[in-house]
Amino acid sequence: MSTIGENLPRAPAIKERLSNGRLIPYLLVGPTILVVFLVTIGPLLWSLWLSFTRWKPGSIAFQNPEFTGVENFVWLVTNERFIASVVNFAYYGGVGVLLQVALGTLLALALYNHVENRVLRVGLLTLFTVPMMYAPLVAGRIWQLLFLPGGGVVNGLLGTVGLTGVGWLNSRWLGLTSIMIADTWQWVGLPLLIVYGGRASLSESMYEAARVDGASRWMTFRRITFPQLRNLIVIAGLLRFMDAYKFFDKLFIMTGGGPGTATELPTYFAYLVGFQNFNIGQAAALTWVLGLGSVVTLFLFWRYMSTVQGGTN
Amino acid sequence: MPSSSTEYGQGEREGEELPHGMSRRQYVKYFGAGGLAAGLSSVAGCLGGNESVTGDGGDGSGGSGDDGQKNIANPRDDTAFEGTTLRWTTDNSAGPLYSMFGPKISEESGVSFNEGKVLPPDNYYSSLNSQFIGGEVPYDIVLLVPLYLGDFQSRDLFEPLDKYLNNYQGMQEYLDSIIGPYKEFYMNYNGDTVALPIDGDIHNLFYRPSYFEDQQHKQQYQSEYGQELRVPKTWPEFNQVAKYFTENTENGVYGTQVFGARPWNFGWFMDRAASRGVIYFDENMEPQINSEDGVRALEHMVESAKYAPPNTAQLGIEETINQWQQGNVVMSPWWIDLSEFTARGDFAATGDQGSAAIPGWEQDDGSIRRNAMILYNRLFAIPASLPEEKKRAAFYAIMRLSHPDISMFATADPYTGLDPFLEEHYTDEAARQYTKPNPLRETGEGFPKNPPIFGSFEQARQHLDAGQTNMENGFPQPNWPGASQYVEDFAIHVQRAVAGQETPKQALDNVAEKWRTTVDELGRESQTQAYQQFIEKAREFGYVE
Amino acid sequence: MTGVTIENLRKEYGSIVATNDVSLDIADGELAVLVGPSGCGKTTTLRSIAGLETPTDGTIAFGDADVTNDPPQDRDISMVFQNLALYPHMTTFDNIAFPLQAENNASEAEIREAVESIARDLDCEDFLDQRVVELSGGQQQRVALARALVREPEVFLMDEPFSDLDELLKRKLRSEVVRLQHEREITMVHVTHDQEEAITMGDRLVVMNGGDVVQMGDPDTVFNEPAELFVAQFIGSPQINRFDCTLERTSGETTLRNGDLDFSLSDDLAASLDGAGGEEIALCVRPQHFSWAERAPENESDGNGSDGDGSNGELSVPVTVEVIEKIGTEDVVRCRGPNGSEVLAVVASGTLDEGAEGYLRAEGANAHLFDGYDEHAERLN
Amino acid sequence: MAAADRTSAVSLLGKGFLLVYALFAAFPIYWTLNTALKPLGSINTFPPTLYPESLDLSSFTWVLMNSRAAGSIIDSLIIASGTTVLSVLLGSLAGYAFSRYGDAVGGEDVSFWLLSTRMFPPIAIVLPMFFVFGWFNLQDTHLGLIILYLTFNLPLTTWLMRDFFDKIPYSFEEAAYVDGYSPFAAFRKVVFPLVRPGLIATTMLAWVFAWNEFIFAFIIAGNDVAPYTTIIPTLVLSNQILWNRIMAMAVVVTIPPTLILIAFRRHIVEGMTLGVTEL
Repeated sequence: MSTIGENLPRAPAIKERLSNGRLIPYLLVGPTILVVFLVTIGPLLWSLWLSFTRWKPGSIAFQNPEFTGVENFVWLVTNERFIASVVNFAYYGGVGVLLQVALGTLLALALYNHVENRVLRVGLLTLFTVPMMYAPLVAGRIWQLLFLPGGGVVNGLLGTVGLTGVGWLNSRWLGLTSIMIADTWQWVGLPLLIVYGGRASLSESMYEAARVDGASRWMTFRRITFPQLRNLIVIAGLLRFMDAYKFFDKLFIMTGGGPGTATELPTYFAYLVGFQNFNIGQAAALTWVLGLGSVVTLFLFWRYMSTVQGGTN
Repeated sequence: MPSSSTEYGQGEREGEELPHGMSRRQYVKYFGAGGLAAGLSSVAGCLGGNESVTGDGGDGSGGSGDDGQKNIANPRDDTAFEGTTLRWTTDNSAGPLYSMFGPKISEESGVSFNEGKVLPPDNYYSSLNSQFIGGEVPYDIVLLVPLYLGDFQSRDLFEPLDKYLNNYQGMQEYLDSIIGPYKEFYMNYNGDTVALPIDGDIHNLFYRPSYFEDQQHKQQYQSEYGQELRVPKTWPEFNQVAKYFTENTENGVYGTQVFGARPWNFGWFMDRAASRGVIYFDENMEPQINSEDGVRALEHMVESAKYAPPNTAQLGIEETINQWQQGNVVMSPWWIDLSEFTARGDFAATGDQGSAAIPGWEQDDGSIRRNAMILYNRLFAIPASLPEEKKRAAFYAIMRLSHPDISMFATADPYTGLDPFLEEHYTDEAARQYTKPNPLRETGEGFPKNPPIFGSFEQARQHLDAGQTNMENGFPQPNWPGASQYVEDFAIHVQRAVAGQETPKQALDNVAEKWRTTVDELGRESQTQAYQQFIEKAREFGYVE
Repeated sequence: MTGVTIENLRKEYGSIVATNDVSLDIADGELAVLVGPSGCGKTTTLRSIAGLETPTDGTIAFGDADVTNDPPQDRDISMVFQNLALYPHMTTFDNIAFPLQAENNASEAEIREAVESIARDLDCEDFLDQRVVELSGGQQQRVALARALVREPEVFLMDEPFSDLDELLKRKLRSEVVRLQHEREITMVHVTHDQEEAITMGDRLVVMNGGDVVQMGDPDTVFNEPAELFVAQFIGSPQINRFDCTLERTSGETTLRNGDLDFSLSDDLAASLDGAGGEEIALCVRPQHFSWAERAPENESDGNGSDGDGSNGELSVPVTVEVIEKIGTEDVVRCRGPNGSEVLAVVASGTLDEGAEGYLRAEGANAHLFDGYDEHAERLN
Repeated sequence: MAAADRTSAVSLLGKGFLLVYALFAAFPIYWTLNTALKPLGSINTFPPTLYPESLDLSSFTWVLMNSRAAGSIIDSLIIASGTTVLSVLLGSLAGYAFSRYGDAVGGEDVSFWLLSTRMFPPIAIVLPMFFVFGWFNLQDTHLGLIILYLTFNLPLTTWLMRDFFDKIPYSFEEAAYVDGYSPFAAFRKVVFPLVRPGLIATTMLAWVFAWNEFIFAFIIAGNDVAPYTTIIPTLVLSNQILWNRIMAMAVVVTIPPTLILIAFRRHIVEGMTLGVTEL
């Protein structure tokens, strides 16, 4: 036995490995992986388990987690509020992100093409991006103030042109749209920055070539600018879309999901199920569905990034 | 401070002799007999009498800060709770209480208060609940709302207070003066007194006299509807007047407003529904909310929303106050303190507001049946998990705040949002207090000024009279365990109906459907039992037939 | 096709003057090469012709039509850019088709036909469907040429498109461009800093320096009769040998003295110095015009320099060979002259060894004399 | 000539669009300030008062002097700074390892997988953490939130630092090794100075994210610790929305991130777009 053992190559002692540096990468990465396991992966796995249980602590109904199989998921897909919130998510995530990206792209190009003065350009760029640095909650509060039904400045200004009584936050689609406006105000900077950066990296002589080739502005945009920025625009859209899964703060402060449950988005619904009804099992199921959705989006994003990068190399 | 220590001398000895409150004999007497007697007396008191069954303490109508104290005994001496700091939480309205009256209580007893925690009003229950779940209750005094009392108390979160009540003199008199429904529906859980009231909510109808007295409006209304323009007495008349003012006033002024935000919007529906005889469940826990009368009531509320500012389905406490202050609405059914908020500043509605009975429905005999919601209602409770010392200190604090010596001024202060809950609070003396600054406080954080609420005694009296009328024709909110779940679904669908997303019928049918599920989920048997108690009491008070 | 006339073109960028006062007349079907060191204004001139720059002053006309203020879209031009400026996201086909599609009046079939035809001419057929970013440098070059040529414009512009290519490819493409230009009789303006390229390609060279045109003419003229000292030094490879001399006239004999070196000039040359503004004369001899001699000319009396005899007017410089660079059938020899200066000569391959001592001799007729040492010094002979 | 006209028309259109949007973007910021400077009585009036008639600084005084408001800002500072220090420290180490020893530690896959945890809705994490924190008494503590904020900041800092390290060619370190420097010295003398701007940007960004966080704080914090985001929804005193104070608070709490954006714009942008773009 011992002879066999001695003939095998022995794993180098830790000290040895340290001295020739092979452990260093693991020592560097280790703490981060450990922390992520403790504060993220671990809790998520626990919540995955909870999603298969019925657990309503703090309610008069249930006290301890009770395994119920896929009951919570069945509840979820048959739940009218959840389905409505997914539809809202589709509207907010679809139209809202499209709006942000389209507006951001137009602003970026207008800024790049039509503002020659550098100071002015940097100033506008800063103005358009500074709301991104605000807490979403604060941005939501600001827009709630603007949208106040009576005495709110938006309705006040509309009143001076004879348009009164717009209930900005008082219906499903207008409410979601109002939130979308606030969110666009805050986040248009992200697609703007990405597109602006992309446009700045395009070769100027290519545009000169297009002019020499006789291309109109529209053709230049359609055939040259847009195709080359398309990847970045998609990336910006995906980045914003991933945030839509997490959208909470503005909704919380601006409509609270109301009227009724009209403007609820899945995360907000998850919060209510989890922390208002203390239906932890159901909330866990809901958040896992959401989490998987956003990870799938991220994966698409990743794949897209790799093909884009692969394509240009 | 020195003088009060001698006054409280008696109680101190009593407390020492009975470290855990009182003897068994006393306990049985006060708990068994007192509880029931108090209930009966309250009914009587509420209906106008001012009798006291036990009658063992001085003057029943007394409540002025100076002489009211003599009925209350300090447990030991003025430094009994020296070094004890109480941690408290409230919703926003009761926030300034501690800074207004805390110094006085500290002076009396040595107890002090921490900075406190104000929880967001729209999420008060869940914020509170999440803190209770996480482990120990991080507060010594918790502001409660009866809607959640059953939920919490089914988990025995709060300490029964009867033994502490018996530690002090004059408590029976104090308990007896608490207006009946508050005491019977909101303070008790399974026969225990688990909370003391700090607020007594009732809905009033508020209106702007300048509009109703305007000659041109009077004439125009007369010619349009063939009726006299007056503060409406019935709900159909209410909508007619609301419609008239919406159509015939300048931009931005509406006939009324509908409180649409969750969860309290259901109260505005019940204002209209209870007076049509609508109840939550029948004896077998079958939802009654979607009865034909219920649907008619909600249809009425949805119509009212047409004569209200935009977003009305989303408007909550602060927003509706704001609309009223800014003079954007001519009439508003609201909690009794709506007109108090205008005293905080120079608003359009300041000085131009009247109170009246909540409208009702005309009965076959020509009489009008009205039921105003007894909604929200703040109470103080003490977590059961506290050490005894803390509980005693905390009890002293909440008892003092609730006691007329302080609550007389708290309810008449425009910066508290607290409403009459004792019989004393409806007396002429109380009305006079509404015309004076609060003598128990200076200005401070959260109460920058100290104005009187009303300019004249007549105004104050009218305000309180309206409140008393409504109080006598009230209707209680759900309070049994699980109430918060019922109300959540209730509020969602009422809001949807007001926002036009569901027809009133659909909305109420949906509520009923959800409620059936909830009953099963929470346990049909225990729910039926709990609701029986509720409905029986409601019958005693004559709220249901 | 049309000619291009530029009159008094001036372009300033702020305080920087890119072109000072450029006037040019390029004939219809001519291949003009703008050549000069970087910063001489040649690219600005070209971009002005393209309409990519708006002149500060002056006019540009295509034939009789003044196009000075027309944007590039409205000028009938094609251009090959220095970095090619291909559209990286498009295929070869799309790149070539792009200018035709911009015109908006050709059918898809016509476009396809035109693209395929020019692709055949330029050997691009094999990669028509590939994205241009996947092509090699030479292939990309062809695509750029094809894109420019597909439309048969009035004026064809090229901005140093060959500068990044390897030598072989460069030569090949140059000749192809010239062939196409001749075949199609295109008016072409080509910009380069490479004088060799300029000489091999151009019908006419336009030598520019410091924002001005300093000489215009066919390559031979520019090579053999550089108008300014700058041109003499800029054109020709290896670079021309320059001797900064002082003029001495003694009793009918004219001598140019460069340190210890004296050049006695023939009568013809001496006569050309009459117009000289001062004593400072730059004498230049192209390395190609030197020939090797083992010994000094016969009438050499002292070893101090070439003693140009008035009658044969030959110039000679005593040198030591230091370095020999082989360039195919010829060698460039770098020699050390009497004053330590470097003198270059081109001789038949293998004739000399390093360390050899002897004389470099040139006929007087091959000397270029300039009025002063300044680069603007004008030619005297 | 026609084309030139078209060009200027398009340019005019572009400038007009920018002007309109600039007004739209600036107005809420202006209105925040305007509201903060008004007395409560002249807020929400009809028609709106477009500028404060007199400057009422009392709201700002309140934000800076009131113990609850100022205390919440201090709480936010403590938590944001604590979590930033931790996440930047750990994230830089891991980011360096991912960049330099990519294959040994799983390379892009692991770092991507780390980043993907950031994409889970925070509610998914706070739901179980709520109970875990209950057991460990971490609820309502600075440390609790500092730890919780690592869930979104650590993946971010790791990812960004990896990106920034990737941009420094490895040959720089190789050159330093050849010149006789130890790995540590090479890092300190060559890599660190080059990565410093990126490190600063990462730090600032992590700080801003933590500073602005709401949902974790809302659910986990309570009595003793209350970051400013949890205060803003409750600045409703005795049934009156104190818009002037809320907006004064908004002005105060947006100053640090605004200054950070202005000061570190170029690198911040790279971080905000997860390294997709540079300006």
